[in-house]
Amino acid sequence: MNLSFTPEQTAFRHEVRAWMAAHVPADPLPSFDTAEGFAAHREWERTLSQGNFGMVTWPKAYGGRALDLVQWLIFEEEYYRAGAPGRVNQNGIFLLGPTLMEFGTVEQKARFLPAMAAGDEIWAQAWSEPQAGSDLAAVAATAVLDGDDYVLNGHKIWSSRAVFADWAFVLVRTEAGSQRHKGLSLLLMDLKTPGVLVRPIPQINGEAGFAEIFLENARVPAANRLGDEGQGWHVCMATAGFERGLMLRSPARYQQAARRLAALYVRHRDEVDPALGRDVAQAWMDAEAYALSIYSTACRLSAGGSIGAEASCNKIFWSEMDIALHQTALAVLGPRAELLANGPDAGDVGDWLGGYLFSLAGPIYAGSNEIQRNIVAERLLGLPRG
Amino acid sequence: MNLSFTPEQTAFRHEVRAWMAAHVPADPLPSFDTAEGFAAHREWERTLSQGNFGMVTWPKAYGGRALDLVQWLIFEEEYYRAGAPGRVNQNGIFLLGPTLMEFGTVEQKARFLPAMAAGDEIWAQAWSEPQAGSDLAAVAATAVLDGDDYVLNGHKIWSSRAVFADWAFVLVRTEAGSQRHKGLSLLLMDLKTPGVLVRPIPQINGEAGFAEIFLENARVPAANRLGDEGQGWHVCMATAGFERGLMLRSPARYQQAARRLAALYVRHRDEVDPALGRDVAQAWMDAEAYALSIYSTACRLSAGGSIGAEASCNKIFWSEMDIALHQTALAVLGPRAELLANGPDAGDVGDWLGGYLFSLAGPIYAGSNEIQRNIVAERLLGLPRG
Amino acid sequence: MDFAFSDEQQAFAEVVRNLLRAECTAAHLRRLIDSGAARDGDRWRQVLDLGLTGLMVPDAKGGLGLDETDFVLIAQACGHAALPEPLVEQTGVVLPLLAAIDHPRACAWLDRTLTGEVTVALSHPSNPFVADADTAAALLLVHDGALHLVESPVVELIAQPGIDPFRRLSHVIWTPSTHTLVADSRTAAPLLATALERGAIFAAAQSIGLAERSVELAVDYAKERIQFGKPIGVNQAVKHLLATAQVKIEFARPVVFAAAAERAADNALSRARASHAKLAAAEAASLAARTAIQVHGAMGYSWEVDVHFLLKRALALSGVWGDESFHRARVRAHAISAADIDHSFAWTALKEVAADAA
Amino acid sequence: MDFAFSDEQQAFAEVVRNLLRAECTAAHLRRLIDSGAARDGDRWRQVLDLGLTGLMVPDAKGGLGLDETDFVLIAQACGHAALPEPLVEQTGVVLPLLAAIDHPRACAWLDRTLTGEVTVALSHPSNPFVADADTAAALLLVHDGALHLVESPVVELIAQPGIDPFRRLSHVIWTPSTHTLVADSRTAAPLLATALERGAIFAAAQSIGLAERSVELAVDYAKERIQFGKPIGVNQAVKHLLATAQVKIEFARPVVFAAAAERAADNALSRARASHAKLAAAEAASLAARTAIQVHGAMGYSWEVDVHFLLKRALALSGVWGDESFHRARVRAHAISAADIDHSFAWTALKEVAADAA
Repeated sequence: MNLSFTPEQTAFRHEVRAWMAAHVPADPLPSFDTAEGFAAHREWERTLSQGNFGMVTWPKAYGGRALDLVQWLIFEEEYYRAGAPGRVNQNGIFLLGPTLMEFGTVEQKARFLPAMAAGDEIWAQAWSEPQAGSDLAAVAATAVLDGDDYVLNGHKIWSSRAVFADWAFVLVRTEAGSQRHKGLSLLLMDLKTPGVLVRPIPQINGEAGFAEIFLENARVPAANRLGDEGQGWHVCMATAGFERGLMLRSPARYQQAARRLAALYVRHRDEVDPALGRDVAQAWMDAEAYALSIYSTACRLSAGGSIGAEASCNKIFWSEMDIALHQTALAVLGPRAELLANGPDAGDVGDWLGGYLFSLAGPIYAGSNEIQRNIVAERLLGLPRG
Repeated sequence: MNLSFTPEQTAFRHEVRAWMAAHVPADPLPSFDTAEGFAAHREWERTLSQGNFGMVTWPKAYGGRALDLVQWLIFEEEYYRAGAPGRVNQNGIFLLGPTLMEFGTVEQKARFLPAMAAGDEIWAQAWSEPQAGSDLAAVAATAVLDGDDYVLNGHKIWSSRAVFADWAFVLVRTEAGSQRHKGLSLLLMDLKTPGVLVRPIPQINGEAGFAEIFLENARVPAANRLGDEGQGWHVCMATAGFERGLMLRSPARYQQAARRLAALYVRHRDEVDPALGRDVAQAWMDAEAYALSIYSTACRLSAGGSIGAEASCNKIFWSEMDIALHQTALAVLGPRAELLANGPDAGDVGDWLGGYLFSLAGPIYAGSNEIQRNIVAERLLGLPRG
Repeated sequence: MDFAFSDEQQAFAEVVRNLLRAECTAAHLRRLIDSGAARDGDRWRQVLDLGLTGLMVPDAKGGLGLDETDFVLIAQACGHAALPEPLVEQTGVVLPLLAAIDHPRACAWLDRTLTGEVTVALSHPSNPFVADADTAAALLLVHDGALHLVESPVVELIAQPGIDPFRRLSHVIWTPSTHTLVADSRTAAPLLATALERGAIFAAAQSIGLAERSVELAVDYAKERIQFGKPIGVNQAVKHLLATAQVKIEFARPVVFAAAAERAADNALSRARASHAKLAAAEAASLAARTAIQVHGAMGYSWEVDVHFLLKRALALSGVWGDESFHRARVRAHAISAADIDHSFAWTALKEVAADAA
Repeated sequence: MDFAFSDEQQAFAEVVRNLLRAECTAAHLRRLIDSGAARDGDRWRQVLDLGLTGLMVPDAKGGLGLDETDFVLIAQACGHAALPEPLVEQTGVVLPLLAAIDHPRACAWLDRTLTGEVTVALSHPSNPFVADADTAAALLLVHDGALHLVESPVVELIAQPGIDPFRRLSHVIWTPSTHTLVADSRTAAPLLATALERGAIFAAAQSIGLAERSVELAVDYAKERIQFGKPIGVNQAVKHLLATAQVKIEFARPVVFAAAAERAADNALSRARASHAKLAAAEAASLAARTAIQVHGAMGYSWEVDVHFLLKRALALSGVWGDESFHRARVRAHAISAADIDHSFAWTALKEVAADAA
């Protein structure tokens, strides 16, 4: 056990830091749930890619640098430290990308991964349906093989960023009359395909962060099936594992937030409940605990280990930490907490409020925390399924 | 709405206060889970009864004063304020007493209630069995009618204070082969009956606060059946309602504890985390909220209302408040929290530790909090049983 | 000791509830947002027609001469409906304050607000911004502790966008003068102190309403939404989340009612109680709204489900009329300042009876 | 950056685990209580025979010359077994302290403790009472900041009964003299400071073991106990209670390991980390023990079920080597003292690399 960084790791950190200092936009980009913001974030993805920072853990052949997970964490630390924009392509690079590398054909990898890393194609996830949320196996959208194409019909919903995205990975039932986890397949679908109608759904903040997708005889080439026919559930579960794994929620995000919270508290310390100092310290501890745990897992994975139900612990922990951290910030802001960040007298309120609203989605998406606790209890602790 | 007390209520308060000042033992009695302590507490029950304070809400005919629930709360406030001993007969006066008044025959009431109020007969509850805890309807102990007696066989467990008590109210299956809630009856049994073997079970603190009761052809007169044969479940549920209602956990207990906690905190304020002040204030708020809620319910009941699933809210609230309050006290005590109260250098540690251990039983007994939350969700909120 | 509302109090509240059930549905709220208007004029007229504006104004000044306990259930109903119009602050805070100012201009404006012809907005030192100033005909403003009454045309308002689409906040720029003065600082201080207590108690009452509504919406959804072949409400996890929120509500509600009943006593306990009410109700509203979002799943995070109106109002109310830090400090001071003497509910009551008798 | 234990470290810990699995079962604990003895002499002899006592004593002084990361898994194993004998404090705190005192009497006593012939108890200023003084042959005591080494026959011990039946606490009455002095206050201060860090980290490691054992016992029971015709572990309420406890453990464990690895750096971050480890592990142990009691129902509140041994040890450990207030203050100071500069895990590491390079 040695928690110091090697000279190579430190050199890489300096390289990222210097690049970010030179390239991160001075002002925050508009929200990527708006047309203007989406375009700006896509441009940022291209900038990243030009710096060869699109997805540093990927093989060089697909636009990556073949770095290990510890280097990935270092990259993320410098990314958040620099205040760089959110990754509009997160569903692609963090979820679909690793899944493609595991299940994709040579042709699929060559076709999709470089464009993904370059920010040229932004991906949305299209799994949920009105009657298939927590119960994903209730998926009803169908895909019937007709010649070299699947013909898709159905109704997908809660698809983040699909309003402006280029492609979607869609879970459909390819075996007619099949039940539950069987007979499903995962298809890669161009959102401009005729028969695909995307309708924005405003989120709690009024922005079109979600969409529903209506499929009416939309044709997707059979060559765009990811994995074997009927193996869709298996492929999706691997993706969900990546989602709960090390990618989606970097520790650096919370360490950065905890530091901003401490700074906010210090500025207002004399006006607020002294007990809020305990909450601020707790936020620091939680962010550090999360970082240490993720580093520990990264080292284990790099040494050939695997991640299982512990990933569900991660999901529960970061989502609850995120809410608590933002609640503390709102308590520090007191009567100014209700102000939107762009108001004339908003002062240093920042976007804690927006962050708080977003944090409320944490225990819901990527598998609700109720589902995650079931997984921890059943798979990690071995309690009976009942 | 008028939250001030009437002159009559205030006069009664003064009467109780004066009597308590004159009669409450100067030193705490030994634990009633020891033989010596049990005897001392029985003596205290007799003293109370001589002061006509055995159970002030009961009809005069049974040793009470026919006072209303608000007066009962006033009595309890003065009782805790005076630091009077715990009620060793609580299972009798708070649980069985009201049940007897609702379901008992004239003869049963006359036979049992005055002796209960006088402290002459101390009662234990004998419902649970090794395989029937949360699932009380799984009771297997049998009672077979033989002439004028029931003949009892079975194994009861977790019977508080049964080691030293005189009588027990026992839930048994009187209909052979009956299932679940049907065919049960509640019997009043002298613990000195031949065939009744009481074995103490040490509690977490080492004291014999629990017992198991082995029944081997123990004969109980049929006249001691409370309620109709086969109505045992119905009678028990009424008792459980009393248990969760206004009797078992007086608000005064927590108001007194919150005040003691505040005093402890004030003595040690300079040495401890300032955030503990928030926890101390929270304890005060919780105790007050509980008191106000109970007063509100008492007024409603006095006006002819009834108490239903809200009683489960009470159970959840007081049990969680009790743990939090004691945890705060232990945090204030810091490194001295592990000391037993009677140690030479214990100083002002008091019995917060013992209170903490006892508080951990709160979410378990009188129906676990998991069961109570089910009740709140299903009966108060109307969620489906599943 | 009587902890019950009178039949009359309950009937009053029921009238308001019935009106809001009909006129303040989520569909109404959405229409109001789309219209961009500050108020639904029709609804506000119907609310005014109930004749409640002067509920806490003395008889002698043309009001109903009632008190906080007569209004608390109505404020709770307004919270339940997330009413956009400023009934609670007008009736519960501004009009009684105007009525307490012994100045001819205050009397004149009181008469106009009593008819519902206009509203008057209050800039209270506890609140950094003024709510509903843009629709008010006049403003009560504080300068060096003194109260001034200023007509709207002579102030400049800088809008402050906030999270609640129905709360219109402003920063007010104005110039005090002897003409605008209606109460000097010595006279104003106790009036402003009372306004704070009332503001806090009625914000708490609204929060209880918001919390109750959140649980109702979640329960309705949990009964209907089918996953894994069953309504999600059969799951213990869902049941226990909602039961926990309900317990919070059950032990906040009586505190709010008691705070209303004790307000007039205007002593250390009544102030600690108001703070306790504000804290407990805000916590209940926040937990209930978050729980409702969680139970709704992704739906709960969408604009289409109504819970977000409740969440946003709860957020806004938690910081006004004293934020968490302010109220926790008041409660802590009370809880520990005299830890060795009787200072809880019943015991304090006793002391006061004793003091009265002496 | 390598967050893994070496094969050797894991093998060491496994040897201890195997011994304790065989020799420190709940049945052994109950026998020890019944015997009234302080230690199980057989077990203590076997533990000593493992040759671990000098693990953190330098080679030159007859030890193994290893560090905190080599002992932290062993301390965790001792917590898991609720071991009554003082292996953790002897090996993790007292012997390295003795080894660091440059005084012939300290050397002589170090030699005797290394063989396991005797134990030496430490009265540290952080702890109001001395653990295991009654079985120690000598005591390290502090007077005016200076360290004294005193043989047991010349001190008077006043027993202080505590909640953990296996922790024997004493108040020590003694007289310092020039003969007893082994380190003056200036020399002693850093040694005592290091002892505190080690005490806190290894108490945290034990707490992790206690927490893990609590969850294991509860899971075993929840799989076996039938109510309503099914094991109680099928209920979501039970599952979620245990999952919540497990999450606490998962995010306390790496903090404890990191605190061990960083201890030698002896800087602001390493001290904040030790405090974090102590707080997080104590919270995990407390929550896990309470959860285990809750899952066991009435059984959990009885002496017959083993959980109470874990609960009581957790209670005792939470207050020693710095209580909650002490450790929260250290973390808070670190978290806010330089809120605008880099002071977290990875960033601090970077600064140090930069400083080394400069």
